[in-house]
Amino acid sequence: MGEPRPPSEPATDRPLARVRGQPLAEIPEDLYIPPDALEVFLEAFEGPLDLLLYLIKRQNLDILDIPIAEITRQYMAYVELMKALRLELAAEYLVMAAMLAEIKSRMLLPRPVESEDEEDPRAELVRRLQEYERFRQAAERLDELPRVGRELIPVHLETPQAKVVRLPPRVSLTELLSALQEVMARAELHQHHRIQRDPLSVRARMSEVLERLEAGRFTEFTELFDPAEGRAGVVVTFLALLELLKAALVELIQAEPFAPIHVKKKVA
Amino acid sequence: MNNEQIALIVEAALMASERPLSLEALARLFADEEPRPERGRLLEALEIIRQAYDGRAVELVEVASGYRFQVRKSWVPWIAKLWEERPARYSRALLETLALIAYRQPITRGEIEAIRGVSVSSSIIRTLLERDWIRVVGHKEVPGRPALYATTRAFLDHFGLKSLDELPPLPEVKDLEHLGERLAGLEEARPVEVSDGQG
Amino acid sequence: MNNEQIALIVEAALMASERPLSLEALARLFADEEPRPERGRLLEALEIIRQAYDGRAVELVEVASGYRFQVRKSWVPWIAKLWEERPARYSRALLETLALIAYRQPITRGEIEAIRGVSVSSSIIRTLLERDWIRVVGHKEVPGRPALYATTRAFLDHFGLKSLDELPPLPEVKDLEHLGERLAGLEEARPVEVSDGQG
Repeated sequence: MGEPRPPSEPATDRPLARVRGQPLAEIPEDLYIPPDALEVFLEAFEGPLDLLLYLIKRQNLDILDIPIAEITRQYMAYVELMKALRLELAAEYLVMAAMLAEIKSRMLLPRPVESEDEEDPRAELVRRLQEYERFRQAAERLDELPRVGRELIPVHLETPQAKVVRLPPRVSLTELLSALQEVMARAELHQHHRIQRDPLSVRARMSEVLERLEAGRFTEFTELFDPAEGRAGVVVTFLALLELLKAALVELIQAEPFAPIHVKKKVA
Repeated sequence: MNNEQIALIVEAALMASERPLSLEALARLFADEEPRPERGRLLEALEIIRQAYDGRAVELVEVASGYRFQVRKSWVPWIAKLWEERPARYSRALLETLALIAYRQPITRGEIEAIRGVSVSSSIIRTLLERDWIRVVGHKEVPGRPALYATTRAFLDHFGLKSLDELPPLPEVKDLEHLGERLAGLEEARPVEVSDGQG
Repeated sequence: MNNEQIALIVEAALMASERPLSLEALARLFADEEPRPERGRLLEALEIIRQAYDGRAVELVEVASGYRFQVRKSWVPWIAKLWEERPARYSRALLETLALIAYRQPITRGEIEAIRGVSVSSSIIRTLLERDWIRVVGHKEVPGRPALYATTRAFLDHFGLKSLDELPPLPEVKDLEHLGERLAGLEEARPVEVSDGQG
């Protein structure tokens, strides 16, 4: 920016870089690093707040007493340098430059005596710098903590005989039912696969009856009923048998009227 | 540096290393020492360590490429559970198949496919059979004599049910939200950790 | 099963495990025992182990997700030669992001960016997520519903900490309350004070 540099500032003989065609002859006064290391140096900043903190520390300034004009001038010098070195200049640096310029202009403006509650224009910047500084330091301390692979070496011994055992997944009833619900919703889209509301116990009994019937052998009808189950149980078994008959899974055989009825699994 | 110190450094190295360490590798730990402990002292250090771990759960052994600590064989069966892995979960297709077998048993694969509208892979049926959640209860007398599947006692055990009657009736399933509370009760009643291999 | 036996099994498990083992994980080792050793006996076993390793090169420590053996810090420099590569260094950007998440959790990426004054690259967030040091714990109810990040137990384990309380306290740069007075003082020192005639 067009601000005249203080006479005390040292100047070097050869241009350091070219900024908008003009040679940049001076290294910002607190930049005590060889020019060829500049790029690395500038890239080391973690952003505009980091750069500002650096500038403030280099001059041993209390954050609370930042001389805005001086800091702005130096900050802009760095931003110009970054441009000259074609460093990718993040928008954040320019936003910060604008903020500094704004603060500077507000400090120059006369202010009404009355408005004492109006904040010092630097206050917001100071707050942000302090907040950032806390976490910058916290990050440094975090880096100094012992950590695995550096100071902490956990023991993990080999166990040659150990074999990985794969266990089957667990399934909850809710999962099962939500799967069923989905199938039902899908099945209802095509009418002919509507799932009827068969009483479950009948279907379960169908499985049991089938299991009891040995292939090819006759089983006496009455053997399939367990009187201990009571009336309801007998009815369920009977319904199951009817269903099995309907599905042509079993056949009933009666040699003559009133002779014992036999049940047989159908064989092809 | 005395033998005890050498032994502790060797011990630390063997505990930290992912692979066995040879005598040469151990000697390199002391490369900056003056005088460097020679081979004999390293062997003495290893002997000190071996004795120190007498009666502990781990031991120092020598294998082809050097020395290492390992868990004593006698304790390995006790910690076998450390290597148990549970695959994340079953596929939707498997759960749907299982649900249809539970609610429509006995049922053939073709019938499941007709309802689901997609084919049921053999691996799903195999998984369910191996898990002992379903079994073949007969064959349907239609061409091809397809197997009829039904659920097992192990299936009931896994879901904490005494009988199939305890499965919620279909109309309720359609209204899963209202079913939530009832199910919560059922699932809480399940034993915390049932071993999976019910007979 | 007596306490000594329990201690040896626990010792074997901790030595063999890749990650710290919680009391619950240790209890599972004894799932088939009758009676199962309860929490108190496991703690006693851990104490027996701690004492048995007194003076050895490794020690039993407790971290956020459980117990583990690790090489005593005093011996680590001696065995640094085992690793040819130097331990990874973390960039300042990563450490600052991690510090913000650790001290200000749950926090959004936007909030991190506001404090750091620069954008946080996606690769940093991805790295932290992949290392399992941070995770998404929810979404902030503001436009865009940005993810809220928090640190994990694995993060604490990595730094050998039991809980977030053990993190070094967040540095207090300057007393912020003090700021007002100081700024008021500056006010007086400012040049030209022109009344604009409102008084």
